[in-house]
Amino acid sequence: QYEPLLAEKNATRVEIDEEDSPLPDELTRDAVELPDLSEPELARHYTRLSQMNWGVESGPYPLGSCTMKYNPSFTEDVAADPNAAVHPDRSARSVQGSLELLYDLQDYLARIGGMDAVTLQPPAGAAGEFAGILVAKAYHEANGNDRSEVVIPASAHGTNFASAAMAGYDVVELPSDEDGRVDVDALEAALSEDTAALMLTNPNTVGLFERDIVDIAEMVHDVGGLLYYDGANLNALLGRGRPGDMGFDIMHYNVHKTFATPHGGGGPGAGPVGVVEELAPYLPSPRVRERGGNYELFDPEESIGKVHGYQGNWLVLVKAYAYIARLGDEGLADSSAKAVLNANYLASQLDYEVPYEPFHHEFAATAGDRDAADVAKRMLDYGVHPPTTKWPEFVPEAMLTEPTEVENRDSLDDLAHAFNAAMADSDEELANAPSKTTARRIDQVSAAREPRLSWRALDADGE
Amino acid sequence: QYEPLLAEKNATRVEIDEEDSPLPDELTRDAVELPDLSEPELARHYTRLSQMNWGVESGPYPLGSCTMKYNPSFTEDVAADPNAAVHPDRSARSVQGSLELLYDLQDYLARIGGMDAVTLQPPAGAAGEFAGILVAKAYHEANGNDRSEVVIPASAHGTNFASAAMAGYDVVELPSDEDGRVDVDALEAALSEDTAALMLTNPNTVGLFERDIVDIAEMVHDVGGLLYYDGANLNALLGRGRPGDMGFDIMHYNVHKTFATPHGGGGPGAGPVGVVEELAPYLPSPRVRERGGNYELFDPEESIGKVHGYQGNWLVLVKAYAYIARLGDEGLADSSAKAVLNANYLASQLDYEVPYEPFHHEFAATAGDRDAADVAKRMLDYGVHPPTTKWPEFVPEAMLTEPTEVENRDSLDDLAHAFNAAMADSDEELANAPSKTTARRIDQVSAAREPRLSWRALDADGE
Amino acid sequence: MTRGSPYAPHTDAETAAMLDAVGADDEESLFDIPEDVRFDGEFGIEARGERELRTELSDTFARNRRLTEFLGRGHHGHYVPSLVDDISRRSEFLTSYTQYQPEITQGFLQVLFEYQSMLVELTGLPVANCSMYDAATALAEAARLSNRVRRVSGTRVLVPETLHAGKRSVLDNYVSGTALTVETYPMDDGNVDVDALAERVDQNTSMVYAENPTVRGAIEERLSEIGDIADDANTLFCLGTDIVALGLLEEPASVGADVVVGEADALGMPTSYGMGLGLFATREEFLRQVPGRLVGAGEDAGGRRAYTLTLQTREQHIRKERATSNICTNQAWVALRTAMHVASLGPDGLVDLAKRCVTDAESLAAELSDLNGVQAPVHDRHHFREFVAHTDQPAEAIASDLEKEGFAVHVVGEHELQVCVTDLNASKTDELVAAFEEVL
Amino acid sequence: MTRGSPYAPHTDAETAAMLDAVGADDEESLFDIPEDVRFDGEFGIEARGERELRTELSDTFARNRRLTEFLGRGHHGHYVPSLVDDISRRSEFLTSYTQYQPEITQGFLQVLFEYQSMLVELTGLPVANCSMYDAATALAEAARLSNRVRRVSGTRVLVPETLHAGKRSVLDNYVSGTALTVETYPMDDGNVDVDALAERVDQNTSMVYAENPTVRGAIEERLSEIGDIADDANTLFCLGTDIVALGLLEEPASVGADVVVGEADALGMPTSYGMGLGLFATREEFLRQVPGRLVGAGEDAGGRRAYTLTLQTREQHIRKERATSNICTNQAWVALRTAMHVASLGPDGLVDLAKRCVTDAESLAAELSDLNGVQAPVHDRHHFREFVAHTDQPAEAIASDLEKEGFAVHVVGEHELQVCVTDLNASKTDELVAAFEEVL
Repeated sequence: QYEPLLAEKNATRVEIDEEDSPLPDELTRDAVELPDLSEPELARHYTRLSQMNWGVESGPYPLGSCTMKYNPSFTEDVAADPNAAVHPDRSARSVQGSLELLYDLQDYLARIGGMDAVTLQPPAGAAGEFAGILVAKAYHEANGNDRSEVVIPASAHGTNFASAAMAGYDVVELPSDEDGRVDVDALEAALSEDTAALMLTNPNTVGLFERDIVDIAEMVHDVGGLLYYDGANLNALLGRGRPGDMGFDIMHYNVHKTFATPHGGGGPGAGPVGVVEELAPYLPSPRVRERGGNYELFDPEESIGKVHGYQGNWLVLVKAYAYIARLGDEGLADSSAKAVLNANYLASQLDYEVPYEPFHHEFAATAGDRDAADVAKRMLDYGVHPPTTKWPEFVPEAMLTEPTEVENRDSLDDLAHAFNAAMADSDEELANAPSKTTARRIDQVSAAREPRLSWRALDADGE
Repeated sequence: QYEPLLAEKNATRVEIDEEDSPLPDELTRDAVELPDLSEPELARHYTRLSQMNWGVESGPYPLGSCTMKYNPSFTEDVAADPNAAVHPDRSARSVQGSLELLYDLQDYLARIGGMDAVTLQPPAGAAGEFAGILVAKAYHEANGNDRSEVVIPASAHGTNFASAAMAGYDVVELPSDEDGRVDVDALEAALSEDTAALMLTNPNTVGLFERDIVDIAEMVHDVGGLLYYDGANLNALLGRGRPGDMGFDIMHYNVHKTFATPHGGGGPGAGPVGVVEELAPYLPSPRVRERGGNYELFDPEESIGKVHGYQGNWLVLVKAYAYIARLGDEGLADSSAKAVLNANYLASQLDYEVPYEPFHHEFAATAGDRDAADVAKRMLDYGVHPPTTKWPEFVPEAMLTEPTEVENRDSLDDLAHAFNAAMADSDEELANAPSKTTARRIDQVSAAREPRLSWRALDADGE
Repeated sequence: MTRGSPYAPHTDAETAAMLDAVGADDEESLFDIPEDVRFDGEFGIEARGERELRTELSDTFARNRRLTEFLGRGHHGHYVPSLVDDISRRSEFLTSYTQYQPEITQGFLQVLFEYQSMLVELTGLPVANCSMYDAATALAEAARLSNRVRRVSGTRVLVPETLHAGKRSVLDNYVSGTALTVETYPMDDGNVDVDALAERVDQNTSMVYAENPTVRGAIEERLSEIGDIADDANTLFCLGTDIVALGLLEEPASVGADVVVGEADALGMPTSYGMGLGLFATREEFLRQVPGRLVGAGEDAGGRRAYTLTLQTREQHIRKERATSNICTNQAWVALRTAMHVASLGPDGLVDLAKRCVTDAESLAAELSDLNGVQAPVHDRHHFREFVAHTDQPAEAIASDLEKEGFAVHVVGEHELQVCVTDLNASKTDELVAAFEEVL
Repeated sequence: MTRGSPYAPHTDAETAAMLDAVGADDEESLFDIPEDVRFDGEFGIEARGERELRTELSDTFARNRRLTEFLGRGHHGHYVPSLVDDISRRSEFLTSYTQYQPEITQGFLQVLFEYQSMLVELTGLPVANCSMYDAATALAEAARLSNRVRRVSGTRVLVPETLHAGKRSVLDNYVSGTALTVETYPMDDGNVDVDALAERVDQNTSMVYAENPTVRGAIEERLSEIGDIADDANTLFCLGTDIVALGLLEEPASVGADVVVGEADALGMPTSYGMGLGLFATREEFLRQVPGRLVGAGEDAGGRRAYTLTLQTREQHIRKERATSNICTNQAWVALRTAMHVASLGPDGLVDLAKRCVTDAESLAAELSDLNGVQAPVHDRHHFREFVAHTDQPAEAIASDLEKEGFAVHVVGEHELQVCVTDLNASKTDELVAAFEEVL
């Protein structure tokens, strides 16, 4: 089962000699040492490694707040069109097709989010958050209104905190109320003239809709702050609620969860940002507009500038466009309906307490007196991918579960079986799990204590 | 591990009602019942099934006489060119590119085989044999020289016998001599004025070169017969011997073994046929020729007609062309050298007797007093694909092994380990093997006794 | 540019060590080839890099003109879902060999079993094989089967006078080693002339072959009668069709077909210059006479369902010259793609696609008929995908002019064109009609 | 055309049964959304079928003009082997999530470990992360890192006056929440003006950034001196480069680079409108300040080597506002493709490719310089892939005329064009030169 590293199979050191180099010796390195294998050997290496990996075509991927839904195969073919493979410095007149797609995607996203203007540049959700917060900052500064704080619920994704901090804001953390939602009184106390923005995920990270959203928006706006929507869970609301209609001023879209772009084992993603009209002048540059049937790039007047060297993750945007166009209004609405139905059905089949309800697309079950991480490892032995564990922190031994709409009932029943069986297993079985996987339980603590981050490091260790 | 059948997952019966049918009721069927699954479900089904299958990127595929070598990935991309996807009834002037490739491939194959003319039409090796024998027959008939027999060594592939019989010939089977080659005396006895052709594989099916080939050719030609070359083992001779130079009049090429086209779990293949000048007029129609810079299809004057409805397996031919062009003279010659080296090296590492030598690209080891099929099943437990077993029949408990040139030394050593370890295991271990595979030993006899060939048949059985 | 094969992984050191292990001085000494037949020339084939070859072949294929094809007559293109391309290319499928070790090839065996099962559902016949090469060889094998089965004693194979020339030629070759002879029967306004056929069929008839739809696209209206005629004469009734037509037209079993042949690759493959997938289904009683591979369900040592190639004693590698056919390598991977395409469509999708084959052909024929100098369809029948149009001007000239406008159609008579419409070109019918107007 | 999502598999019966199991009357009742924010409008997005969409988008992209691109300046296209496309598309890689369960994602983790390892070999620095978004964000993260590390106390970030505008803008944004300020230093004939730089660097300098090759394609000749200047001032030296240049030009560690950033996707990806792969490597001492994901080798419970994401306490999902960066999703799949491409080239292939970047640029510059009205390269330096050419006529007009001839080049000054040649367009340089002649 074990696959050696490329360099362990064969590596060669190639010297760079001045006589057959086009450069003087002092401008070149001495040698290059790299794996040296033929194509058949590489094909087997990578095929084998792929077989040691779990993708959404292997089975459900119910990581709450992260998750994966089926990535339609045709979107890959569309993105592979050679005519779409152009350099970012091409003249606008020579890439009208690409610009048209980007323009239409800006438009689609604006409609879906209830926003007035959209930038497609941020290359991931976190980059979108950062861009969005920079927009808020630029807006406040333009209004002579420097502010120093961003308010974020404790249950929010870690990126919210980090993005706000990167933009130079102090973070004010907001506790959840006992129902699992924003504690409105605590919010009241946290808001002030220093509040630049409140960042909110809705439904929140245990799947609950923030019922007081209209009041919350009013409170934030009353102190001159802006309301930021973390789009991670927009996939629960399609066709039933739009951030723009709820009073949000800025939002980012999560294209992998909402629009089924492949996650690629950790990226590339895309984090388009939508804003209300008043904030549009601050969006990153360039954006795309249409003038007399031609598409052109333009810099918004008060643009914050750029958050990516070029225009972001183009191929991901193409796939998102293709997905949205494939589903249309009814398909998008149905995807949310089925995602919510699936989460509710799955929860109904579990022998676990789910402390917070009514949830939508995801729910936080609790492992009670068991260790959620152990239960998850045991689930691996039942052939499924477990949920997100021990997060959000206010749920004890949380197992945050999000099955998405692509699972059918059989697949949810299998998943439920794995949940329930793992919970019913002994402590010892849990502690020894997993045993049927490529690797057994991996000791992350010792891996972090003495980090070995390359084959050179392993070599040095005599391994 | 078990994957249900599509129809067991979900099937729907769709009635065809006259009211929404464009045809009168009497021209339509009543209903269609088929699996009814969404794309995510299908993607998982087929992905799972692929994971229950062995390809050459899974590891060596050392089936003697069959085998698989690495199929270069780029040939798939080349064959997927949308400009190459044309209908066979297109005018020649509108498909000059396709015709050019076919013309060049005819030329390449003629050079490689030492032949004068080539047809690309036969859609598989057996179809090539059939076409070749029909050419021989047409030739004899045109010479007022009806003949009734085709002589074939007992060690030949079964298709030789079947193809000759399909063309209406009686088969005269020739025993091997004690060295494993054609018994020249027996051949002498078998040849007569009734001999239409001798079909020969060279190197033969235990990897031995027919050293007496010049004499054999003379003997066949002396009685007015033709010499047919079964190209299955041409991959052993590239750049070192050409059938045309040895006196063969007709040959077919095995594109998957020699030119690395994918075998696709049993096809599609291609079985181009080359002939000497004298036989060219009898080749199947159409062939491609060049006239003044244009390519055109033409019917050879005395053509036998067609062995395929159109021009054969086009996509396979494209891949064969791409492979040949990728390797060129030196690459092709090297592929044979390394194939022969690998076979010899592997044999040298085995604790098995190899009765016939000096072999080239493949060798027949013998399992001695063990059952070769049992040994093979046990090899599966060591994670490799076993060789062809119990064939050719004149080798007791034969394990006909052909590793090809794409294996490196490590991979051959792994293979040797599996051979040797299986041989060292107990009878019980062999009888119970395999145990680590998707399915355990399959009872082929009972499957054949009560054939169940569709899910409808399983249904009827109450399964 | 490359020395040696890029796909042979040997380093020089490895080669040397391996030569050493086998006791050889060099690779050449491993070749036991007499001097007089040793080749020391050159092929003269220059090796090219992967990048160069992709450019070269892209340029080569770009020399094919980009025409919108309204072509059919046995080779049909429908839209193939991306999923089919994607998963069929997985190396576990694409680069696998025939399933001689079923314990590690259950995946492909199951796909083939499912393919057989789909054909059983669609034809109504209980036995379908893993594939023949194409419709032509499937028909030819059917004729040979008719010559082997006990209940049939004749030698005459009757085919329509309009039989596709490629099919006819293959059939002639396949029966050339048998006592069978091929004869034609007349057609009547695009359908079988049933009365004339009835006259020709006798006890010496081995097989009657008819098609639905016919090569000219007409839907056959009296199939059951043809089945009865064959049955009455103890003759096999072989029906030619295709996998899309099976989704709507009369079920072959219900009209008495003994063997069903045809193209299955109208689903699963793009147009590929005639590369095919011969479907072959028949009755239980002929099971042991079937040519080609069969996958059966059985059990493994653990008592679990498992699939395996079965009834191999029919095949050439065991039965040699007494095999039912010489076929060995078939079109397995195409069958996999076709099964995936059928599964992607599902029953509703298949029926809808088949219905469109009727309605789109009808509309296009009507639109063409509205033009001066064109009458379509020529036959007063329902049509499937395609139809013949009469043109007042010479058909050859019109087709040639249409090609200049970017369209390909068939010429099937001095004043007859044949036009085929599927989901792939249906959006271009307006342009075709406009081009017709232009060139008429 | 489609009702509902084609990717939600529920049959009506299944939906009903599931609603029943959860005790809901219909799907809408599961949504706990107050009436006043409930959306009852329409997006107005029409659903299209897969076939229609492929046609639509193929037509859309066909509206991009087919130009032979001689473009670079940070985004470079080289030929990507088919193997990379083929295997990277396998769903186990493409559709996997971040490796939160390493026991079933060893495959991807190993690929990322191998990617890191390759960068360690090529940069000579012992730590490389799994990726940043692109070169611009990698540079910006490097500046932020310089602000976190103990041995550096300053706030000035020095960048070349020629810094690519996109990189500069990203850098400005990334440091906008810190005390860092960005200043430029002058260039001298395409290389760093080392003397001027030395004057500007002081103890309040946090980081010095230089590039090799520079954005104008010149190879930097005095890298070690730059490294020394930075070192003497206790300032980080950040070197920008790309993965092909690393195969030939001076090893970053050997010239004193503390951080190496740049584009790695010159291998592994076609030109994709600026989509990138930010490489990021650094010294061991900054390990716990590194942004982004790191894969480490460890052991599993059976004592076997196993890979896992490591040092996650640096990251946002654990450290929140005190994380080294907000990055979460990165460019993992691009890194996989890049690693596969590097492996496909091997050391010889990479070195050869890099050498061609020098020789092809040199030849093309010479050929263009032979034309009346063009002097190339402008800088008296060695070049890598690209160079600036002076044109007597206005550069904008020439570029515009070249575009009409089918070629794209950069305009980088009133009389300056920049031209980039790689293995992808090297066979078209004669045509480019001819086009230049035409338009001059």
